[in-house]
Amino acid sequence: MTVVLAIIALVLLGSAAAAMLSRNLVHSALLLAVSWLGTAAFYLWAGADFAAFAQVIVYVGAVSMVVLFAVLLTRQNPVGDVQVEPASRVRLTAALSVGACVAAVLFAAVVSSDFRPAPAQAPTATVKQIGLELMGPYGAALLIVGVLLTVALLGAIVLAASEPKRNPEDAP
Amino acid sequence: MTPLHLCLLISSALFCIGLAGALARSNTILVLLGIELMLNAANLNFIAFWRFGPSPAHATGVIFVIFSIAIAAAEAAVGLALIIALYRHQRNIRLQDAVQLKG
Amino acid sequence: MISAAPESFLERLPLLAGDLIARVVPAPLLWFVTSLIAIVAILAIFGLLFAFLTLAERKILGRIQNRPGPNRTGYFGLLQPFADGIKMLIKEDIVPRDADQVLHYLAPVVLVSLALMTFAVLPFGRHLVPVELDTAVLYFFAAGAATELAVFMAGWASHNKYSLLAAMRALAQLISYELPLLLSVVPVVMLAGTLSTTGIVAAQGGWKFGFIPHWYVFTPWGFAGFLIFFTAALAESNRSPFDLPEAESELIAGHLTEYSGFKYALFFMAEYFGMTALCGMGVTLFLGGWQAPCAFLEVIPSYLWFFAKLLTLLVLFMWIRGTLPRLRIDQLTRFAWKFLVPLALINLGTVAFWHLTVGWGGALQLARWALALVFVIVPFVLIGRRLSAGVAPRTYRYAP
Amino acid sequence: MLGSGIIQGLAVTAKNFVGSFHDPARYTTQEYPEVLPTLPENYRNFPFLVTENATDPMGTMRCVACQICEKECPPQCIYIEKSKDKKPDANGKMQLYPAVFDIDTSVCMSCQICVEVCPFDAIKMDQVFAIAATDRFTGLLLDRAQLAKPNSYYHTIHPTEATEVDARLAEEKRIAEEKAKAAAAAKAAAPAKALPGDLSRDAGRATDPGLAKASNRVPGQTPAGQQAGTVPSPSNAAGAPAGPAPKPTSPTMKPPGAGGPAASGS
Repeated sequence: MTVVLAIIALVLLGSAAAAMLSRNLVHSALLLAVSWLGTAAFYLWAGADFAAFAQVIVYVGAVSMVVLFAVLLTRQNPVGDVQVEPASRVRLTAALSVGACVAAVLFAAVVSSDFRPAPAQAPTATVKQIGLELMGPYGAALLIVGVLLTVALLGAIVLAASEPKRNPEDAP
Repeated sequence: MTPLHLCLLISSALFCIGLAGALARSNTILVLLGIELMLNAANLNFIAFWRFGPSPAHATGVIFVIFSIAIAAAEAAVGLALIIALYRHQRNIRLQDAVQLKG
Repeated sequence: MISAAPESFLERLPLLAGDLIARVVPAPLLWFVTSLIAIVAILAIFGLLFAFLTLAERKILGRIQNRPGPNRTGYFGLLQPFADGIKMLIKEDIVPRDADQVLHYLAPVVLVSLALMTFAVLPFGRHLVPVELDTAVLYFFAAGAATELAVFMAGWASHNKYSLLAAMRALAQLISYELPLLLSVVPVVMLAGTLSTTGIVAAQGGWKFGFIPHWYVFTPWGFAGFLIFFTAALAESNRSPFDLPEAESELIAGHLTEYSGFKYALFFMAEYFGMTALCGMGVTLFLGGWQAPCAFLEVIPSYLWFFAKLLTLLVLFMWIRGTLPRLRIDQLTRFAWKFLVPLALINLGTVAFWHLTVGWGGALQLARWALALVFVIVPFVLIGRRLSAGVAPRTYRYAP
Repeated sequence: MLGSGIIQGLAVTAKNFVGSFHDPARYTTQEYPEVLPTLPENYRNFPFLVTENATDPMGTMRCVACQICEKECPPQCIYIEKSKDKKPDANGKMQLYPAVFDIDTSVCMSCQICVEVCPFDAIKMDQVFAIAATDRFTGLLLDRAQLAKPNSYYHTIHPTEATEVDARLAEEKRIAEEKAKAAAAAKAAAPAKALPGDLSRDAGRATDPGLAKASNRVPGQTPAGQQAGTVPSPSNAAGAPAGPAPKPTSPTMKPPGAGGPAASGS
């Protein structure tokens, strides 16, 4: 149980750190996809199948695609690799120190807090249960999320669509 | 050291990686990805507390995660659209160059 | 399941095999051994199916073009797949100097493994499901969604402009068609009330008047959903007429350009695995899975019915490949966003209506069918007319 | 309605698919090594050397090693060496023969120019198309023995043309015999003046298309061959200067002579 968790954590944190350190943007995006898969594996480990597969579909299937598209569309140099200049030394030290401080605070908080021992039986969330709760107590939230997604989609289209005046033939 | 402690340590480590990445990198896409990582860390916490928490009868943690995933997807879509608009405007996506409010 | 008669020996064969394994293997190792056996069985059966599918495809395409297809290697060309395999194995594996070595190596491996993972939740027979999952449908599409990354990896890692173009096309195409694919599945999930594939198959059991099966494809919304699913599945598995990422005439095979030898064979394998898995999902969702079409045909074991339906769909894929020319990228995306997605959304409304009116009897039942048909056909005609406005019907000057 | 075209297309391909199993008009594939193709009579590929006699191909070759084809061959794939001695040909006349006659079929482009320039109908186009060898340098270099094929073979592959060629040769032979008789008669009358007159008359007749080849042959060889036994010394004396004589004239005389059989053959 703990061994599996350790492996998952290794993949998750390792790929996330590598993604943030990588100088190649495409490698970053792909490593992040691995890290998202690791998150999904964590959900599976915890018994939340539905969340795990939703995570894979949304993050690996859609968000990473959009990220890759953005990477390819915003290349400076259309033939070469997508390289990023390394962060400046000041910025890097500042970021690392802030990260380390936050990590220290969080770790201290986690370690010092005292949780009740977990129930012996792992909870199960069947699809039926999730569906009933989504449609019952969380119905309003579901509707709002739907509206939010629609607005986000429209907003993204408005932002990213090219100006129609530039070339009338390309207008959608 | 209960399993919950371990899970929370993992998620806080993930959060800090995302935070440091978002602060250190000057590429807008990487900053956005760092923010996504932080969101994921929060999701890990939801699941961990649902799994090892006191009252796991309801699927509350899972539902929170589902909503959070939906919002993260919306965020990614809008964020990347913004990046593309930024690129079209200034021909690069360095964060330091995006200093003008007026287009 | 409405089967009063005791199940035949062949039908219970998987159960008996499971019992035998449980008796031989010690309990702590049982899960390991059973899953290993399932994996090996899937690899063997679908590996062999892949081999003969390539042959069948070449034969069928040949016959469609009035030529015999491969018929030299072995009797009736039956050894051709193995000859091809040997050829692929002994070919030199060339990696471009500027390629991203790691990604170039990983892409085919990731693609094949993900394509194989999708088989885990398909119910091949009444007692023949590799993994029983509560969220099987979601799992299937999650594993399928990740394959797109592998295609992108292949295209990007080759460091070749054609491959990169193919990668971009693959991304655009797969994102576009993921949506109608999922939306066409939602009605089935709504009506069956479960995400588990065994539950969906069980919900389609039984016959009306003893010979009309309760498969979803025989309902108005189910037929529309099946068509949408089928079209999107064609696009998702990069099959003609949606094979833009590997368009050999425009992109010199796209992301496959810089692959040779066994890596190329792996890509080929992944394409066929993905196609087979999607067809299997289509069978499960719309064609009643392993259910027999008539009550008296239940003597034939359920897994044979599953494979018969699966092969029918695969042959349909090949038939379409032999018929339709490749689309342009703008036609492709427009077709997804302006035709399939709206239709799938309207279909969602139709199935809600169908579900609400399940209690209607007698003449009202006829009205229910008529209304549902109207809900399906009218949008199809209207949106189709709008989509093809100005381009169809086309007159071909040099064709009869 | 959208999709009707797709259904029509599917119907067409289904018809093709089913038709290819029972309709020979749709399924036209011939499986090559088992079912050899029936080549059209005018199919030509790679030259061969005609011999009069199937049992003794080397001895009865029509080729007299005049080397015109070697000179005319555009890709220069023919190599000929003249023999030092002479051997009697099919008509019994003493002739030079090719000691070496090689054609490099990896170079040959089957242009048929060698056939058109040959004044002796000795080289003709074959119908082989499936020559293959494991060694591209020597395997495809055909020598005299491989190139020599009997006239009967020529009759089987190009019957119409071969019949015409045979008829022409027979006609030439007849004319030559007549002329030889006339020459013999004339020589009997005035032996000293016969040969120059013969030559000038032949040169004049060479412009006549139908008899171009015949006239080519006549002065050089045929009468001499016919008379070889009877009047040896004058004909040999005439044959030596007359032998190379057709060469410079042959290019100008070739088109009508070559056009004749091709036009009538088709």
